[in-house]
Amino acid sequence: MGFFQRMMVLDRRIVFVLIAVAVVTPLFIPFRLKMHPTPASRGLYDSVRRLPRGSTVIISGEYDPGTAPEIQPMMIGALKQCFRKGLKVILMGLWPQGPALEEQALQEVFQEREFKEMGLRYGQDYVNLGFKSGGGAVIQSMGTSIPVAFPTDMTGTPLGKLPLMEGVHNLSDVAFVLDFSAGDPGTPAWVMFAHDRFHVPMAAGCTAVSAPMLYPYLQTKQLSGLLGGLKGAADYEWLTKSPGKGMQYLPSQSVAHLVIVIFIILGNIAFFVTKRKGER
Amino acid sequence: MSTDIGVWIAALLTLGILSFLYKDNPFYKVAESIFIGVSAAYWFVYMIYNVIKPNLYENLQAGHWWYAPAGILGVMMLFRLIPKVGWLSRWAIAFMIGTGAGFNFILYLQSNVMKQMRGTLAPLNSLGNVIMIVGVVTGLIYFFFSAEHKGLLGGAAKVGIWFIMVSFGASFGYTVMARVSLLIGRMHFLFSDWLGLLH
Amino acid sequence: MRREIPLFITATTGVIFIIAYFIPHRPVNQIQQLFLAWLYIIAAFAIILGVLNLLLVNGDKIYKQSKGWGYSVIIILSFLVMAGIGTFNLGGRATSPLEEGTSFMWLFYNVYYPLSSTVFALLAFFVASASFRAFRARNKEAALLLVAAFFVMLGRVPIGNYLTSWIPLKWLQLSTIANWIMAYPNMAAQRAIMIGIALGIISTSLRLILGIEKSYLGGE
Amino acid sequence: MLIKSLERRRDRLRWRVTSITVAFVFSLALGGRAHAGTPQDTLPPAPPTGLIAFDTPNDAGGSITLRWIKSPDDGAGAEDVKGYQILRAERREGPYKVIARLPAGAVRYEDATTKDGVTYYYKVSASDGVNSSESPPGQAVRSKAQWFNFKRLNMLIAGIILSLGIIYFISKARKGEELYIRKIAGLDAVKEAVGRATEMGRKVFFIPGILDLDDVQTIAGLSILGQVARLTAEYGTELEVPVCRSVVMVTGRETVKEAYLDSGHPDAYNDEIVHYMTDDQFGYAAGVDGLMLREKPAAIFYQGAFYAESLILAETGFSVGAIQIAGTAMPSQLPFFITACDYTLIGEELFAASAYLSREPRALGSIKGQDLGKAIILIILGLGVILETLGITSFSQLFTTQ
Repeated sequence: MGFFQRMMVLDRRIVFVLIAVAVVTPLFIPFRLKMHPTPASRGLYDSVRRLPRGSTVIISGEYDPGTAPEIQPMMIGALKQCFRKGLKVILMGLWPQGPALEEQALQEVFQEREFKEMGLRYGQDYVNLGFKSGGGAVIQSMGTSIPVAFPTDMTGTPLGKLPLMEGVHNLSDVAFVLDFSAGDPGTPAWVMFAHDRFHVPMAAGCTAVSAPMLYPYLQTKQLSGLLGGLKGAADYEWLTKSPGKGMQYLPSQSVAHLVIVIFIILGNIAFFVTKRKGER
Repeated sequence: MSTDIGVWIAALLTLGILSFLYKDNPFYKVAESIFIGVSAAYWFVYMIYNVIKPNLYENLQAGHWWYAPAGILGVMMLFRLIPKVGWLSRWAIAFMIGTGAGFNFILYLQSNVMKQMRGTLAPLNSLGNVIMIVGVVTGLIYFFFSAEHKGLLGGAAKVGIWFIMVSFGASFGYTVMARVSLLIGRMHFLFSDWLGLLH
Repeated sequence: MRREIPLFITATTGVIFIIAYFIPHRPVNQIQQLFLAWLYIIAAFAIILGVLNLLLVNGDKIYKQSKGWGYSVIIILSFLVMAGIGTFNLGGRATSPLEEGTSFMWLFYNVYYPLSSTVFALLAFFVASASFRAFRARNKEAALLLVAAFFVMLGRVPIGNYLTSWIPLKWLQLSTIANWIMAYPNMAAQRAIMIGIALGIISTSLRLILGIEKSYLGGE
Repeated sequence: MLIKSLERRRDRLRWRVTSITVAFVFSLALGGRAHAGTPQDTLPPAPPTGLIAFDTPNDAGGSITLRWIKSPDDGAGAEDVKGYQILRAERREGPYKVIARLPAGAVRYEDATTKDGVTYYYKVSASDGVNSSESPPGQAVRSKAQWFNFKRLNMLIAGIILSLGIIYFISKARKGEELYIRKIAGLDAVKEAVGRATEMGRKVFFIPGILDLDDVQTIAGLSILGQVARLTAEYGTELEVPVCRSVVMVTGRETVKEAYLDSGHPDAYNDEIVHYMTDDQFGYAAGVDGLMLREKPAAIFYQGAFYAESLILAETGFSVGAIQIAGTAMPSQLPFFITACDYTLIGEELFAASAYLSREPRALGSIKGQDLGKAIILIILGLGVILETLGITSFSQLFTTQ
């Protein structure tokens, strides 16, 4: 058996070990990265930057712990950018895991001194409306009346008791929507209902899996920006000048990509070499 | 190493799932069964506290009788579990299907057909526009089934499949990126939160 | 009657939601808003139905002692523990189990969270081994796919920048090429696919509303 | 129009003169202190002009739109306007209440808090932060709901054309008329793969995805299973269909049985061909993996809805040296199938292939109806791009949706 043939029948558990090493090692080596944010990431950052101080934004979370490593850094980045700009933030989610992860993100943000010192108050500067089943239909309903869709916030306080919600009756009182989604219902639902039907400008962050499918919405400006996967999250951290897990994970990501590319090339060489031998 | 019992439980469960890589084994199956049960419970509690309670129960309590049909249809949905009256659940299913169909008809036509078509109507004055228009047109021709792919049409379909392959390549790269990110997240948890080797 | 009423319900709700798009006037918009308010509630019951169904299937497995019924016991037990703590808001001083610091949330972070995220993390390993053992440039199309994938995979991480930052022409650098692939050829093909899928969904919706498609009613 | 604007300009001039006089008198009264400070503080900006109020068109009522010409001091070198205030009253003489504040540069406001049928009067005032000046009130206006949203006329036409096309083709297919669908290239490979399995004397595997029968991909997959089963029955090759849903198992058995009957080999059929493994995604993948390694099938079909397990299955299938033919509409799994399998039906090709094989009128008619939609889109794209390139944009505007 030749070298390449032996390689083809390699136990895949050896490959598993190699990829684990490729992912873990860079975590221990501190890198100083220089980022080149994609135009799509810049689009999201810039459109939030241009919002007038004091306007209300909705940040919606459609993701779960399984996709949190990609999305959570984006959520944290968005909270930071919005709080720094003095925007009023309405959190919600069309997945039941979304609001819980948003709470976790809030806690993480408030651990930082800068944000602790802002003295932001629940109900005044931000609220969490929680989850509602029904996907896009919830957004449609919010277009006419937010309290019909969300009579209370996540923990049961009626919306009337939250000062932030005083001037916010429906989507036309919202200046911008930021949607962070890992699947369905998610960004397409927000584009179709909030943007196309109620004309609220929006941008999104999504898992890398769904990013390529959302690019058509960027060209038509249905989305003013898009963060795609961990790269998008790291871009956002770079743009908001607050490094976090996105940038911390990127070196591991680099090495793993390189290893996988090498695997594919080696595998293909082996494939063509053995095939030619077979033909002879 | 962590002294938090929660972190230990989380770490053991993580290792239980990862043991599948060696082979399918009881540890993996136990961890997975816990996952299935806990996940169902999470959804259940959220439905009760974030939907049924505020949207149905509290509305009915406030005398908003027009929410009653929703409650009735909802309970009818659960009849599916009882074979004798299972057919009643179709009323509720029909309501959901009808709503979905009505919405989808308009939404997809507007957002994914008309707006996309409008976005493609651009002058041929830049390389980007040319690529976009050629890609959309030939891609649509590839998925056109009423004519044989011969001659001009065949050529166009061939160009279309190249575009589709490039976009699948992008999807491939992005999907690999997503999977790796999730692994990094888990590894970071094990080495930082649990073992405390990383900061 | 068992089929007619559901077909009637589907047709009416479908038509209401379509015409509400064109007619902003009363009573259409009010009916739409009312139906929407019902919809989340019914959707929640549909999810509860799924949960109960899972319990029944596993209960049945235990009752019949079919293969692997022990795992069914674990499923039901872990459901009961978490759902019990959540529904009755046990072990927490908060008014709602969904607030930070409750036992329910503790279970979420320490049990649900690691399990859910590790299941997905497994995939990275399978991607790696399939890269090595199965992803082949077996024809022109697959070769094109893999080349585009290389550009995107390397162009989207810093290593790609280091590999090609010596190239004086910016448009030859990996990250620029990756941006270009995403914004033009990828976007164009995704749009063609998007339009195709949308037409399929429109036609299915139409068939459902007209009662031509009734497979959701099941047999009988 | 011209006269109106001239009048407005005159009003403004007159107003300015008065305000300057007033300022002068004030400055005298204050002992000339105003001269020492910033002069803008005492001089209000010129008011906005040309205020029009009208019922917001194409809406559900409850909204009035205002438009005005901004104060000449807004921008234009003077920079004396910090913002505008919208005032509203239910009688012309007032009292007026401020209902909104807008930043400088605003020329439009939608008041979405009106009650239908109530008469309203509006004023707009420009403010420099200290002083403000009001426009004269606009005409009386009431909001009401409209019966049709004319901005959406193009959507109505598009929806009707598409619906009629689909209905036409379905009814045509139902009448049994021959509808042409091109042959799907991947289907030729099916015969080749089954043939090779026969030569090698090994099994054919068929995996109908991991979703239930309520997913269209599963249904399409099963009609391809019918075709594959017909071939294995004819060639006398062993077929194995491991499934992960009990309903799919039942329907799968019916499909295979029918195929074996049709091809005249009912004796070769048994229920064990289609067998249930487990509902669990990874458990199923691991189980099928084991089967593949043990049986070493010569041909494997993956037709239906797949998620992440696609990768695990296709990798093992490749490693046992099988010919693999995949088909799915799951966009994130397609790239992996294309690189790991010998042939892949991409997205709609799966549905077209199934319609081609089953000749089912609904499926066939829908494919044709969608093709009509694509043809229309292609024509519009061709025409529109030429016109755009020539600088004519009004055609494209027809397709702008609101």
